[in-house]
Amino acid sequence: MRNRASLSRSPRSFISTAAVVLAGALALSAVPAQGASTPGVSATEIVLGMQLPQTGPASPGYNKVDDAMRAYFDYVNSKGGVYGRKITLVVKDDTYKAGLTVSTASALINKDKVFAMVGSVGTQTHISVIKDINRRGIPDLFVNSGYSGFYTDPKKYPTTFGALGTYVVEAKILGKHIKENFAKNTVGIVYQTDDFGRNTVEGLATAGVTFTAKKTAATFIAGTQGSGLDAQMQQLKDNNVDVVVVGAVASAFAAAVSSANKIGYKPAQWIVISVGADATTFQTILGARGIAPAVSAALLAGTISASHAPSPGEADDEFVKAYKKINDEFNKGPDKRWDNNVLQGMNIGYLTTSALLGVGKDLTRPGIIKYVEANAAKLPSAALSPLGYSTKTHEAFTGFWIGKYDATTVLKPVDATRKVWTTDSAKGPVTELKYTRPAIAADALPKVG
Amino acid sequence: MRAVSKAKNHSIARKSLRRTIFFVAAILFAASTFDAYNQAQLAVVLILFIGVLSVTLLTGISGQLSLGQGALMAVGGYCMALLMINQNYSLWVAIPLAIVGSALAGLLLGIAAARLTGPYLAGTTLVIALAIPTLANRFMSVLKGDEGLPVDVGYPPVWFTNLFGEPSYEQWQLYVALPFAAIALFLASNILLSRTGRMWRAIRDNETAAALSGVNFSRQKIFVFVVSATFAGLSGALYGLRGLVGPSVYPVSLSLLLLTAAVLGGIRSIFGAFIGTVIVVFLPDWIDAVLHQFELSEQVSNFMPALVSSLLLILTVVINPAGVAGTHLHKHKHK
Amino acid sequence: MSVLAIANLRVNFGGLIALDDVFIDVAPNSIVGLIGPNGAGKTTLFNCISGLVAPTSGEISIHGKKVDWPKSYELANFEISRTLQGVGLFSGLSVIENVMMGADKKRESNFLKDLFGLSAKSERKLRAKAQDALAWAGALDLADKTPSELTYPETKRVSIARALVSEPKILLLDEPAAGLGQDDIDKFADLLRQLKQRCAIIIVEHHVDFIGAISDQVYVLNFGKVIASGSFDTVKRDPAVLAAYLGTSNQSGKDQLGAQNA
Amino acid sequence: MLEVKDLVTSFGSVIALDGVSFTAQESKITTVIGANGAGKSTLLRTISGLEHPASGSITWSGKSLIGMRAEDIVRDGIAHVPEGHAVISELSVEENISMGSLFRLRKFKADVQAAQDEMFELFPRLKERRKQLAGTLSGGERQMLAISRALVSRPKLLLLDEPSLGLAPLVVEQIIDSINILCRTTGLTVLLVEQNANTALGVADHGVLLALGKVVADRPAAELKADANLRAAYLGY
Amino acid sequence: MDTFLAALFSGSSRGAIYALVALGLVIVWRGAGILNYAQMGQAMFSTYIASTMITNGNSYWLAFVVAILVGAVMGVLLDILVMRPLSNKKKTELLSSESMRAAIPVIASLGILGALQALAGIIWAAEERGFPAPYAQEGFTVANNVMPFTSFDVFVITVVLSTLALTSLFFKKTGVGLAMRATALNSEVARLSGIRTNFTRSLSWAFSGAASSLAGLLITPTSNLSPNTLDLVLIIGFTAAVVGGLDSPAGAVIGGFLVGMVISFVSFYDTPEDVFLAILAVLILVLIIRPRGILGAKDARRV
Repeated sequence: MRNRASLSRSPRSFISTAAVVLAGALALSAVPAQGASTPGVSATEIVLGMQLPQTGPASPGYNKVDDAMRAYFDYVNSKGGVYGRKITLVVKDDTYKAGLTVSTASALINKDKVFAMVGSVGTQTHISVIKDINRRGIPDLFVNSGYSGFYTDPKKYPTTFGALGTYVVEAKILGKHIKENFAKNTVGIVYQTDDFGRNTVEGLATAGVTFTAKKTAATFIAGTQGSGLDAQMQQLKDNNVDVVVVGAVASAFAAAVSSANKIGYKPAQWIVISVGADATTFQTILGARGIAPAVSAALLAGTISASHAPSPGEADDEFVKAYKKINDEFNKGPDKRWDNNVLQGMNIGYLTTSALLGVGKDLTRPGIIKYVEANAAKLPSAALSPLGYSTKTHEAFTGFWIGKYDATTVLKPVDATRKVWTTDSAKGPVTELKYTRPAIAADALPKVG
Repeated sequence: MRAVSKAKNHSIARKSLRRTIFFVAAILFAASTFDAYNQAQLAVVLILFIGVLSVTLLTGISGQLSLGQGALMAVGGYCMALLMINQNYSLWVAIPLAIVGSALAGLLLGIAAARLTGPYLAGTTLVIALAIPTLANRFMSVLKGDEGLPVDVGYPPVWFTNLFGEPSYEQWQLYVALPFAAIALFLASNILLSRTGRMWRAIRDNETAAALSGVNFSRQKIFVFVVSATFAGLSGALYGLRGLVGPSVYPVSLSLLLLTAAVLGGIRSIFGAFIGTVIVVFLPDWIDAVLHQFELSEQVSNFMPALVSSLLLILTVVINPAGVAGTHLHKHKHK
Repeated sequence: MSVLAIANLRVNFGGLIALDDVFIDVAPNSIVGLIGPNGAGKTTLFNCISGLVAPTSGEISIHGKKVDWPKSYELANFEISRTLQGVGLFSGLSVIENVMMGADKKRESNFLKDLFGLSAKSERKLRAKAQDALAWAGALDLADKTPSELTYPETKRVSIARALVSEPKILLLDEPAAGLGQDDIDKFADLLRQLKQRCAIIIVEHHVDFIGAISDQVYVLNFGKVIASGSFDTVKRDPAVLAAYLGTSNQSGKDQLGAQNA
Repeated sequence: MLEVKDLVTSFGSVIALDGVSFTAQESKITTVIGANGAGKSTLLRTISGLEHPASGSITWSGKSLIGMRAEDIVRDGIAHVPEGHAVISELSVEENISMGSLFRLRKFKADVQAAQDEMFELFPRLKERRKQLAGTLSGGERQMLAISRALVSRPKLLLLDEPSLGLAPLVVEQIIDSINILCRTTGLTVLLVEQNANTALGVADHGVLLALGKVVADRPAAELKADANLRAAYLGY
Repeated sequence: MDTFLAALFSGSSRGAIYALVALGLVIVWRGAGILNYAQMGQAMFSTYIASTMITNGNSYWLAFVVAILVGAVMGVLLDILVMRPLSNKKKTELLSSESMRAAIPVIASLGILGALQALAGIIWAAEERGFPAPYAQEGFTVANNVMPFTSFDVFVITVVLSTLALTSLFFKKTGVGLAMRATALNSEVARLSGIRTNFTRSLSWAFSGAASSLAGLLITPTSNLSPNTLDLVLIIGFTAAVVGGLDSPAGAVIGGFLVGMVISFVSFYDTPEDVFLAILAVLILVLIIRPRGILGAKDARRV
């Protein structure tokens, strides 16, 4: 039998009780305003956060970036850290599901109390948290996404800075090359149906490239494609396309080449956006299909791509040399094979260290944002163009050079001497960039501040 | 001939209200002891709880197994986001309208599903869960493809801050989700305590006998889909309000997560739905806390939550299919 | 005027003729027994009346009016109630809830009322009705149990309470005595005689004695056909019936009939 | 000899067999009669291992059958033809028959072939239809097929559940006759369940009358047949 | 014309694999009344084992055989460890409702799928990898045109068709096959005929496991291998099985080829992006027009 008293209580008393409970709980739960000290920074440590797909269909390749970054930070720490503070990188796996990214971001911010977010990977996933991160004033540095929407309006996202050239910039520069060199050819494109693929198409169109055949690589990135790219390649072949542009990830490029190979389709020229042109991934996937490295290297040879940094295959580049050495010594990830992703991770580690050194001992969130925005020129890296940060844009590298893979899977400049081109993410012209990259120090640590 | 009725005069609404108030009080108390991260997680629990309730109603109460509730959540999310972005509606207006949208989707799905049973229904809804998100790319100009539609809960209104002080962003997420979760709980409890719930359970147990009791079960089964879709749609709208409405927010795995939560907690009980949600949301953190003591590679620790929750699901089904809440709770005893 | 009349009913399952030219006529406040060997088509006839099997052809009149064959969920509207062979209680509902399922003829609550928890009054009414029915069937003390906790005779009582609670004018009972002990059967017969005052009853039953004791009218089915009808006493002497029951050809059936009477 | 002692079988709260005891002599036909719901089928199902008794014992030639699975009981020489011409309608006549001897195939290949031929001899109509699907047969033919399926396993004891169900009287006669001949010529022990008491008692040596899960009479068949009172009380006519 | 032929070729080699997947689903569905959502998880797992063997220098064919055996063993384990205990479970109140009894194995198989994927992630990382084909993936030349039809496709179609033929012979001509069919159709009569139904049922699981592992081995050379890559294959296989009739092995084969063609023609003539929607449309169309599939048994619903 139930308690009669509780049964006979009037509804009003319930509501008032509820109100009291509610108010009481609210009062209890009000959290005091943020303390004076900067989160994630202590006398001995700087905690940085990063989220990326470490597992799941979208993870391949990208899941090496964090290990490379951590390897570089470990190297810095082994040299005494930044002003005595060791850098700790907390990495969260969001499996490329935006619903989860919100939670991992919250964990980094609230649980791990990171000072800044560094090098996060992914466009869709980052969209889901970028507003919150910016609202909280948390530095959102060196984001691994070429989506121009993040960077071109600093008023909207004042704390977010990129780590790649935007897809549009790269596509415009490649587009100029296509216009100049393949004017008489029939051009077709296979692209991913997301921001990356579409921005690429948009950039190429801005540069005046017209496509005879435009084919989507479907939701290739979701790892759910059923039959490689047979259908797309067949259609390009049917349209007599002899210059194929690939605006998709490396596994899609590998699939496209296999599919083309299968139907005896030999386009005169493959042109691949840098994200998809990673030689190691290309060779690994084909290798597992039983294609010998020599054969896959031959398949890759002649492919045109662009890059903002030296090719990982340029063994005598001083940055490549230094990074490679650190990678060999410090990378504890499951797959530390030297490639574009590792190079990118190392470079973000280097840039982050530069920025932390540049701000000085007194490390605050607004401080580092202001410093990075104002001192892009003081932050050189392996990249062959300077950072493009300013109060007007937070795009990272606006310079790309165009190369062609040789028989040893090294991207070699198409011009006799390497020419770097630059442009903006809007309608601006493509011009040549004159930039001399400062040398790397003997200890491979940035010398700033 | 007439036996004297000994039933107590008690109102169903009042009983549900009592549950709801207890629930709200418990949440607020828990929130007050939580740090910001766990407050945000608690908000996720509240949001997904509504989605799990949709599974409880559909599968536990009326016996129709759907693996596509995530698709209905997506419908709710997209409706809301489109209204907020294109029409500038506030979320308090957009959400109820979004619920109507998802109810319509539920009606279509229910009409298709009414002919299906068991594995046919499960498989078809799974295909739906997979196919619906691809519409985002099909209707690029409106639905914005993979990038999706960014929305969020915004800031609390002035009267709120005047009354209760400035909440943190996490708290505000929680306070937005709480009334909806409370309403969902209240309504679900009402349904279960009255004729409608009894009718649905009767259909689940024996369609023929239900029909002989005057229940048009094929119509009711469609109707359950509609009701379940409103819950899923609400949950999906709130889930989208965490930052983004897009295909990667409502993947197939979300549908399976809802089902896992419902089964772990107890597929026939509201309490079970809540417990199950708490388990699936906090499990990764608990596992993290345990694994932290061991030096495990990223590879292992990343997959551990999925492994543990899958094993829990199998064990629950094999050992105690009634879940944590057990079966006794759905015997609505009236004393 | 009859409360229920069926004429020329024919049911085909694939190529198989389950019922052939079956007729039946039920007077108000009477008990009609349907007997026949296993597989004769008795339950199929019930299923036709209650909308579970679609007839190939045939007419049905209920309460003197010719109507379309009712759908199963419309039975309640025609004031017809049916028990199922093997009981058919809802395993996930308590006993009182089971009976309440049968009680809600007038639909006093609707979904919106239920949704907002405002159907307590109609629930109370339903509950009171269900309690009455349970009390009448002598099962009030079982109200809060689940069907799995009941003994077999108890489940029978509950299923009858569920059928009766809607106060039907026509009650279809499918093998109500199966599995009951002799005591229970006697009690049950009394119960039915009382019930006759309120409604017409049609019973499918194997227990021939029981049918003989209570029926006003008996129809005997064999191989989907009505082979005899009338009062039990006349029917039981019918050679065709004896043949059907004793399982011999007509000639030897007659012999045995003689032997039996001797 | 089949010996059943104090057998209790229940389904949840429903007690179907309530302390049943009787014996069936070798090479004789024993019939179990009773009204619908008396527990006759349950008795056969419990003997053949389809149901598991709550208590009591069943021994066959001195070996206890309790706890054995149905598929192993068949291997001990007990074949069960369940109610309702249990054949597999999607399989051909031949397949249905050979199914019953699959487990003997490895050891007694020649005998299996012989047994199948015997069945076609016993029921020539099946031979005509050997390639047809069982589902296309008439009720009587199906019953014959079900019995054949059981007999090819070369049982010592045949459990036969309502072979007359839904069949025309002439067919019933034919089937019962076949069983009778088999029993008399091969020494097969038969336990026959029938609702149709007169037919059953006509061929049986011994009769067991079941009511509400209890044995109420266990006597020679002729005696049982003559007892009009008993029949009136328990069979209803 | 080229595109048409290309679509036809691509559809037939894909369709063969989907037929295999559907066959695996149908065999377990008939044998145990369970739709095994974990099937392609098992295939993924055994393909990973094969991949690891090949990387460690074993021959393709050894890995091929081992993967198929592993698939079979996993099927049996699944039956013995999870599904059999489930079906032997006492009918509690929860399990007494028909709908719940049907739902529970589905949920269990989803749990197994999740566990297998997580385990594969732990063992082999999430890294996408390729899987070799035993024969060249270079198309034949037909009338001066290279068709997307390779020696490997010939291999796929040959292997699948001979597997289907052998399976059908096995079921039709052997005693064990008859026993398995009998168990699937009516397990009580089967038991009364002395057939050890637990054994034959496990055999169905083994069969289905082997068939889906074979499908995994045949499909991964054209779509890479990762813990999730075979999920879609299961969905397509399910659609194929439903289109053909869930209880008809022959229907599964027809359904597989049919769905393969639909997918191929949608990819070639429309865009691969619409494949999911096309599958959904086919599925719903079939369920509305012919709910039991092309060759499925008539709905024999009795009261």
